[in-house]
Parts: sequence; structure tokens; C-alpha cells
Amino acid sequence: MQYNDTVRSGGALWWLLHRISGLYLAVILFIHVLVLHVLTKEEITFDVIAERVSTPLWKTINISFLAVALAHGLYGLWVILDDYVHAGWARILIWGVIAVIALVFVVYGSLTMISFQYGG
Amino acid sequence: MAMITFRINRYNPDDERRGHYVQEYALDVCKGCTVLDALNQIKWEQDGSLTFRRSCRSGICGSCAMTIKGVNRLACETQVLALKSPNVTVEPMRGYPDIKDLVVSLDPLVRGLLAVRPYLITKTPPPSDQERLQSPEERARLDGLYECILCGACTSSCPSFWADKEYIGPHAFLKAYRFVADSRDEGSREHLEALDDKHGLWRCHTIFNCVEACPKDLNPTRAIGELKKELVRQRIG
Amino acid sequence: MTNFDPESIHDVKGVPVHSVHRHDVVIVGAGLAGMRAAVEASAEFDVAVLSKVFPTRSHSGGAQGGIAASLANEEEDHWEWHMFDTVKGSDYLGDQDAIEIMVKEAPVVVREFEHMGCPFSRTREGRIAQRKFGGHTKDFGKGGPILRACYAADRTGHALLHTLYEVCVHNRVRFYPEFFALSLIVRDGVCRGLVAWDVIGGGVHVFHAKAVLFGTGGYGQVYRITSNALANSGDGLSLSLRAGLPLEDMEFVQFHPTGLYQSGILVSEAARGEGGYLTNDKGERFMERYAPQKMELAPRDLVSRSIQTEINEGRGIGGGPYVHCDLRHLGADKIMKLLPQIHELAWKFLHVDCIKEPIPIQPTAHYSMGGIPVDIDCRVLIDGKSKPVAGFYAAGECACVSVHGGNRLGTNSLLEASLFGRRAGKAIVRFLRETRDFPELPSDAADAAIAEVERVLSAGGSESVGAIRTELKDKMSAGCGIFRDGGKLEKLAGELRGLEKRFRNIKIDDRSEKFNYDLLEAIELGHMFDFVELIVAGALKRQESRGAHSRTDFPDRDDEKWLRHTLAWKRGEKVEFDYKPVTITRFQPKTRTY
Amino acid sequence: MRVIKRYRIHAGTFAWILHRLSGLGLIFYLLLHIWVIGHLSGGERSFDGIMHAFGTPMFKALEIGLVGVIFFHMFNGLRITLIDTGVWVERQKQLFAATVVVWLVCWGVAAASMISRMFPGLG
Ligand SMILES: Cc1cc2nc3c(=O)[nH]c(=O)nc-3n(C[C@H](O)[C@H](O)[C@H](O)COP(=O)(O)OP(=O)(O)OC[C@H]3O[C@@H](n4cnc5c(N)ncnc54)[C@H](O)[C@@H]3O)c2cc1C
Ligand code: HEM
Ligand code: SF4
Ligand code: F3S
Ligand code: FES
Repeated sequence: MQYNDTVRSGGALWWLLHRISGLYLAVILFIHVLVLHVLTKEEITFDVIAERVSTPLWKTINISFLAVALAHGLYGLWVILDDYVHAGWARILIWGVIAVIALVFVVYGSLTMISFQYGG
Repeated sequence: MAMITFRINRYNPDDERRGHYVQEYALDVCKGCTVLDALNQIKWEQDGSLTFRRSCRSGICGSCAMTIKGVNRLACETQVLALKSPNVTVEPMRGYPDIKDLVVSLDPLVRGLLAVRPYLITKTPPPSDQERLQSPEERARLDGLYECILCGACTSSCPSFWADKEYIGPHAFLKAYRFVADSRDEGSREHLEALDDKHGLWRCHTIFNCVEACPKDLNPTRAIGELKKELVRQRIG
Repeated sequence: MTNFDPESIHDVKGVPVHSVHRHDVVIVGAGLAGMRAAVEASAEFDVAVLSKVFPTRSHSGGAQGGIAASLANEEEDHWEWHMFDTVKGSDYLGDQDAIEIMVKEAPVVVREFEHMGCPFSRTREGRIAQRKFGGHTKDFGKGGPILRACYAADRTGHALLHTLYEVCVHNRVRFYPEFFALSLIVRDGVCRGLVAWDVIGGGVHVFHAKAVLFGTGGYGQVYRITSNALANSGDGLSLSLRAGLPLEDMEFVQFHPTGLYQSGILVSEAARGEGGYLTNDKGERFMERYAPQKMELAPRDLVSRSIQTEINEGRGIGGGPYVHCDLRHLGADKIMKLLPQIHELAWKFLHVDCIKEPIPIQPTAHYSMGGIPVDIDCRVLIDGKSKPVAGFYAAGECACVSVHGGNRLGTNSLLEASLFGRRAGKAIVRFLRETRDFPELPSDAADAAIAEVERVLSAGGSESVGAIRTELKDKMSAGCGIFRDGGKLEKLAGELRGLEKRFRNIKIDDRSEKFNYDLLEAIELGHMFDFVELIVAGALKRQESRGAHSRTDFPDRDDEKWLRHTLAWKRGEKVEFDYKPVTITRFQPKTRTY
Repeated sequence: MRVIKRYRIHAGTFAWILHRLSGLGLIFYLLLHIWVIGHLSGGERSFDGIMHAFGTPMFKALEIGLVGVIFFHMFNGLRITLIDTGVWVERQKQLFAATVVVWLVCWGVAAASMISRMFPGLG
């Protein structure tokens, strides 16, 4: 039994980036949950969200969060599928699909963040 | 003394149609009797066709690893009465190709082992008429690594191995680290080469079944962690 | 002699011959002896190693204590001292030329193991650590115990065995794991190969070789209580006998004093070394009666005899066949720090917590001093004395060089197995350099083996192999154990003949070819019958007590008549004997007192 | 009878399965989340419309669950990273127990504050 070699599992670098992205997400998500669900006492309305989202700091944080979470999560998805899918063509297909999803969502999400203007 | 029912998973390669089936044997078991003693007694007194590997009877050769009550153990080290149950299920270790009854093929185990170049790699010749020096501290790093008896209990219990039959396996990772950690070894690149692969280290998800299964109380997961760090160091450093 | 053609005998009697393999060297046995030889020969030639168990499952891995060598890493030591101890330990039956070679080369062999990667324990200075072991002394026995046994914690055999396997892997030795040797092909004084059974796949395989080495290990399994692995059934001895070759000094069987009750699994000498007591049913430290000075630390054969005497005279625990090894007074701390392995063994195999309870122990059959007679280059001798079989070698526990004589010292057998394995490898290399062609393979090479397998697979009798083996083991323990006497031995010989008759009428439950241990256990039992007869007959002949051979009707050593090696053949139903002198060079026989 | 082979589930196996499931859940939630946030550009009305739908008790409960899942994946991910770096490998069982405790405590605190906000009268 020899699995197709066209799509390798991740190597050392991928593995390391998965941990680092996880750590980054841990920090951001902790803050996110803290700010949003614990510290914020008022009801979450458009105003509340929009006011925060439009500051430059939050914009950077959110965009990086978006990119890192997508990378971490989609790579995680690959890690799972990699365990069970051994046929070469299926692996290529999965890589393709995941890459497309990543691209679409990063672009879509970032556009949302950048173009957003409070009061606009 | 207690009457114990052994539910043994049987399989005869000459009778593929029947496939796997369970056969029960009842046996009077006394204090001190191990599962291997019981299996031998069944083989010698009730059914000579019952098949399992065994040799040393003392937990050092690694022949008798099998799944007893759902967990991989050495039959010769497992007291029947300590299992505290009137029924004892015995199955071949999962994940390896079945050969017959409780006997499985060791090929995946050996293949994984050979992949890590399991021998001391040196480049400087040893001093003549003298041993290489190694301090007790350096030697202590090999404790918990060199004791592996290659029983295969760890790899058989690993879900990553269930999913990938060519997974190199915790037993081989442990062996690789036994050499990487050896102050005399000069070939860590060679030992690690095969590990940075899709059947290699990255498939380990720190599930710890291997640690739970190891009858010698070794810790392949620790070895795996060290190897991962070593590989990262080599790749980015 | 027509040449062997697998096609022509294919399916002769329903047992297929699968293939003929050709290798310069074929080694049977993957213990220290076999694999050490393989390491040596594989540097230059194509080497195959067969083993009935996967290589690292060989019994050498069970050895705990150490391997002897006068490295003098810990304190002053000389090979002469080591030699004296070995000669004295052998009760002067050891051949001193072979012993001298062994003790002189020992440091080289141990250091080579280190170079190969063996994880020896270390001294502060980073050298190989050494510990004390029974019978090894300073200054020709005049000083106290000496630090001579090189060790890897209490897993020395394991560490050495795995190291050799690793080097064999590196040298690309061709392994045939789980191949069971069925017969040896010797014709006209030339060894031509052997026939083996593929355990996993089933089927007969013929191995055609220029040189064959046996490193098949011991035969402890012929005794009821033994420290040996279940695989130690002495196959090599029987195959050699069946090829018309003799065995040497078979009456010398070592019993270790402390085996776990019932299983015989070894409780290391360390238990007594650290201060454990031996007590009988009345709670007496009975060693007071036998060795008031050394008490529990008297030599192995003496302690074994003392324990057996207590048992025979009804002072075993509850009148049963065991006594106690009591560690409780050492306290939990000391036990867990110094004897953790023993604590674990007693717990795992007897369910006894030795901190709170004494450990039931009994003497256990441990080692065979005798075996296939070989010269110092491990060439097997057709006449047992000087004429070698071309291309047939033996080393390790199955061989008799003889370095252990009447009694082996602890840590000398790992040394013997690896050292003479290495010598055998070198001798084979020299032999092969001069031997261009493969010897001719006779056309009937596999017939005997096929017939044997066929006979067992179609056995339709009524006797159970397990029951006969159990009886054989019981009878050997009772009649040819620690104490022997003429009457009991003669009775035993008769009983064995009766058992062997029953053995011809066995039944078998498993008639398949794949992984059939039912078949192999029957074949092994046949092997045992072949050589136990020689043990018993040899013991009957040897009318003296020497080393491990202890005749109650002849309690003294008799150098006049018996300072000689026994050689025994099996010719038809009969056992034939011959004797050869002991080689004495440096140390004249003296009475052996400790 | 064919035997269905089982293997006893240890804490590590359990954690691994949960980590996988939570990771899977989170990635699909994230994709959904991005889509929802995308509706912010649609202006106040569409956003509040969706938030309204999510404001129902059922969605609030789901949200509390989500925080639990995030926290589990996060703390277990930290556990894995610790083990990878060689910390506490020998005491993995205790580490696992500690992870569960920290996870439950943090989840509890977050959930309590979320609930208290749902019912301002209680705060
Ligand atoms: C419990 C215990 C502890 C010991 N401790 C020590 C110690 O501390 N120090 C010391 O010096 N000695 C010790 N000894 C003795 C020592 O271990 C052995 O004498 C030595 O290891 C024998 O090595 P070997 O290579 O000759 O045989 P083994 O290691 O027994 O190997 C025999 C090989 O032959 C193979 N074989 C046998 N028959 C067949 C067949 N028919 N077909 C194919 N293959 C076959 C087997 O598979 C195996 O690979 C101890 C022995 C025991 C039992
Ligand atoms: C909160 C901080 C996070 C940390 C510390 C973290 C950590 C980790 C780690 C270490 C792994 C690797 C597990 C392995 O290889 O065995 C992992 C896997 C994974 N993570 Fe995260 N992660 C976090 C957040 C997220 C988020 C937000 C998502 C979803 C978008 C996510 C999705 C995944 C997936 C799908 C996997 C693969 C699961 C598997 O391999 O079984 N993670 N995470
Ligand atoms: S690590 Fe443990 S379980 Fe795995 S092969 Fe070695 S001894 Fe067996
Ligand atoms: S069980 Fe398997 S996944 Fe890793 S920690 Fe052990 S090798
Ligand atoms: S028989 Fe050797 S480990 Fe169990």
C-alpha cells in the first residue's frame, strides 16, 4: 500500500505554524470573549458593534484574527481529512477546495472590515 | 480459585468464510495465574488449536502482547484475578494484519522500525582498546527509551495507526529518539529523515493511547515531542 | 549424489516445499551467539539468520545481571583472576585453553558492544560500570568479591540483544524470523545446509549454505520448574544428534536457588545480596545449618542443594515444594530503591507484595553447561575430540567448548555466547575465503523433515502432547534434578522410555499449516526425548559429585576417574559413550571450598 | 459471529475526539460568522435583523455552548502545545484534569455573565 505522494501532509513548518496560530488565537479569542460577553454589559446592537469595529486598532486585530483563524481552522480541517483520505486525487481535490474557501473568505471578510464605516 | 470464562476471538486463515468468531473456554483459575498461564492451560488441556505467541513468560520478550478486556497488555504479566471479572475477553491486537487467532503480523512494526535507521550512527571512529566515554548523566537520558521490548502494544493502540497503516508508529519514534538522545550518536539527521513525512511524526495527535498501553511504562509521547522539536530546530534553525 | 530439485519432491507427502534459499552462511538462532556471529560474518559474506521467534524475542534478552570482563574500570582486575574464578567455578572440569581465550578476549568483546551502541551503565568517569557477582573474586580467590560484571541496569541481556539486532539491521543481515529449523543436512562429514519450517506461512524451506552455525540456546523447558523461556526446548541439540553427532557433558544442568514458586521465573541473586533471608516452614533461617559463615550468600549450587534438602525433608512451607525468601526486614524504602524489579516480579507473577509478605521461591532449572562439542573456533567435532565437520559451527548455550565445566559462574554465559559467537563468525569468514563452491545438496535433503511434519500433522492417536510434556518435565525434575542417585535415575530412564512410546501415539488438534504451534510443540517434544535420555544416562554413568551434578550415592568429587568430559551419541535406540580428557594448563584441581 | 473490535477509551482519546469535533465545529462556525459580519456592510437594518433572530433564548443558549466549545478547544489546544514542548508529559493525566477544571471554570464565569446580561433584573 503506497499512498499517492502528490499532496504531502504538513512538515515541521506547518506543524509549528499551527501551534503559533493556535497560541495567537488563544490570546485574541480570550480577549474577544472577555470584552464581548463578560465586560460588555449593554445589549449588543449595531451601534455597539459598529462603533468598536470602526477603530483602526480593532480593524487590524479583526483582520489578523480573521486570517489566522481561517488559516488555523482550515489547516486543521486538512489535518483531519489527511488522516482518513489516502487516495491521491481526493487529496488534491480537498487541497483545492480548502484553498478556494480560504481565499474567498479572507477576501470577503477583509473587504467587510476595511469598507466598514460607522455612520456610513 | 475462581471459575473464569475466557471469551477468545478466534480466526483461522484456512477458513476465511467463517472469519472471526468468539469461542468461550471456562477455566478454574487460582491466585498467581496469569492470562498466559490460562491460555497455555486451555491449549494444553482443552483445545490444542488455540494459537498465540509466547516465549519468555516474564514480560521481557514482547511476544504475548494482546488485547485483554479491551486494553493491550502482555498476557504473561496480567494476573487473571486482578482483572476482577468472571469474564475475560481476549482479542488479537488491533491494527495489525491478522494471522491466526491471537497472532498478528509484525510487518508494520518492523517496517516502522527500519524507517528510523534503528542503530547507532557514528562518524568519528571509536577509540581503540577503550570504550567511548559517556557520563552517567548522558547515559540517564536513555532511561525510559532503551527498555522497549518491541511488543507493539503502543502502535496497535494508536488511532493514527488505525487510520494510516503506514504510520511509522510510536514504537519507532521511541527508538529513533533513543538514538537521537544518545551522546555517542552522530546521525540524528538520518534517524529523523523518514519522520518528516506524511506517515511520520506529524500524524501523531498526542492521543497518549501508546503511553497507556505500554507494558514497560515507557513514554513514546515524550519522545515524539522531543523529536518534533528537534525536527523544527533542524528545519528552521 | 544427485542434486536437490525442489520440483521433484514437491508435495511428496502432502507437505509442499516452498523454496530453496542460498546463502553463504545460514545461522540458526538470533540470540547473542547467533547474532554476534552474523555481525562478524556479514561484513564480508551473505548471511541469513533463522529464528523460531522474532530475533529480539530470543532468550538472551531475559538475562539481567551482567556480562563478565576484567575491564578494571572500578577496581584492579586481571584476566588471570577471572580465569582462576572460572576454572574453580567449573569444579575443574572446564577446558583451560578455552577459558584462557575467553577471559583474555572478554574486555575486547565488551568494548565492542559499547562501540556498537549498547547502553551500558556508566561510572563517574564515563566508563562501563561493573558490579559484583557470585563466584567472582580478587586475587585468585584470596580477596573478597570483585566488581567485574558489566551491566546495563538490570537489563543487560536485553540491551546486548537489541544492540546486536540493530547492528544486524545495519549490516543488512537477511533475517528469516519465525522459521523453525527441522533438520540439518550433513553428509560425508560436510554440512550442506538445513531444512526449516516457515511458521507463519507454513511449508518447508531448504537452506543451501556453505557454512551453518547453531546458536540455538538452552533446554530448560525439559524441567518442570525453570527460568527458561518456553522456546528453550533444545532443538539444536537434537538436530545435531540426529545428524549423527555427539553431545558433551549433558549431565551438568545448573539450578538457580531462587525461582518464583510455580513459574520458576528468576529472582535475581541481588535479593540475597541485599540481605534477604531464606526461611523454612518453621521460620528458621535454615542456611545456618548448611553454610554458617556465608549463610544465604554461599554459592548457587550449595544454596540450591540446601533449599532442596529442606523441601525433601518436609520443611517446605506447609510441607509444600517451596521455601520463603523474606525481604520484609529490609523495609519498604530499601526494597523499592534497590530491588524494584524483584518487587515488580513478585507482584506481577505471584501477586505477592514482598514488602508485606515473604516471596515463595524454589530452585529453578537455569542453564545447561553441556552441549554440542566444539573446538575453540566453534567448529563442531564429529568425534567430539578433534575432527571437525566441514562447515558446521555452534556457539552459545547450545555448544560446549567447555568453559563452564561442571558449573557456570553468573555473567560468564552472556560472555561465552557473544565471545564465541564472534569467534565463530571470524572462523566462518576464514573458512569461506577458502571455499569457492556450495557443497552439493543431496536429492533427499528434505525428506526426513517432510516426513516428520507429515507424521505429526496426520497423527491420529489418543495421547495429548501437553500431558506428555508435563509428565516429562515432572519426571525430570523429580528424578534428575538437583540431587540424583543411581536408583532414581534408572527408574527415570525406564519411565522416559515408556513416555516416548506414548509419544508415538499422539493426537493433534490443529492440522493446518499456518502458524501451527500445536505442530511445533509436538516436534519440540520429540526433540526433548532425543536428548533427555543422554542427560539421564550421562548422570547415571558419572559416579561422582562435581559442580551442579550431585549424586547422593557418590557425594565426593573423583578426579581420578571422572576428571574427563562425557561424550554421548544416539545410535538407533542406544546411547553410546566416550570420554575425553580435560585440558588443564594453569590451575591444577584443588578441592572447591568457598 | 463477527467481532466488532473495540479499544478502551482513555482520557487522551476522549480529549482528542473532542478536540477534533470542536475544531470542526469552530471552523464551520467561523465561516458562518464571517458571512454574518459581512452583512454589516448591508447597514444597520440587516444587521439588527439578524441579531434579532440570534437574540432568541435558543440562540443565546447556543452562544453559551459556543463559548464552551471555544474554551475547550482553546485550553485543550494549550494543553497539546504544552505537551509538544515537553512540559508535563510525564504527568499527562494531571495535566488533562487541570485542563478540564480550567475549562469548566472559565466557561462557567463566561456563561454566568452572559446569563446575567440576558436577565438584567438579576444583575
Ligand atoms: C532468566 C535468566 C537470566 C540470565 N541471566 C544471565 C546473566 O545475568 N548473565 C549471564 O551471563 N547469563 C545469564 N543467563 C544465561 C544466558 O542468558 C544464556 O545462556 C545466553 O543468553 C544464551 O544465549 P544464546 O545465544 O546461546 O541462546 P538464546 O539467546 O537462547 O537464543 C537461542 C536462539 O535460537 C533460536 N532457536 C532455537 N531453536 C530453534 C529452531 N529449532 N529453529 C530456529 N531457531 C531456533 C531461538 O529462536 C533463539 O533465537 C540467564 C539466563 C536466564 C534464563
Ligand atoms: C483558541 C485558541 C486555539 C488554540 C490554542 C488552538 C490550538 C490547536 C492545536 C494545538 C491544534 C492541533 C491539534 C493536533 O494537531 O493534534 C488545533 C487543531 C485544530 N484547530 Fe485549533 N486552536 C484554537 C482555535 C481554533 C479555532 C478558532 C478554530 C476554528 C476556526 C480551530 C480549529 C481547529 C481544527 C479544525 C483543528 C484540527 C483538529 C485535529 O487535528 O484533530 N482552532 N488547534
Ligand atoms: S514502547 Fe512500550 S508498548 Fe511500544 S513496543 Fe516498546 S515496550 Fe511495547
Ligand atoms: S497514541 Fe498515537 S497519536 Fe501519538 S501520542 Fe501515541 S502516537
Ligand atoms: S511471553 Fe515474553 S513478554 Fe510475555
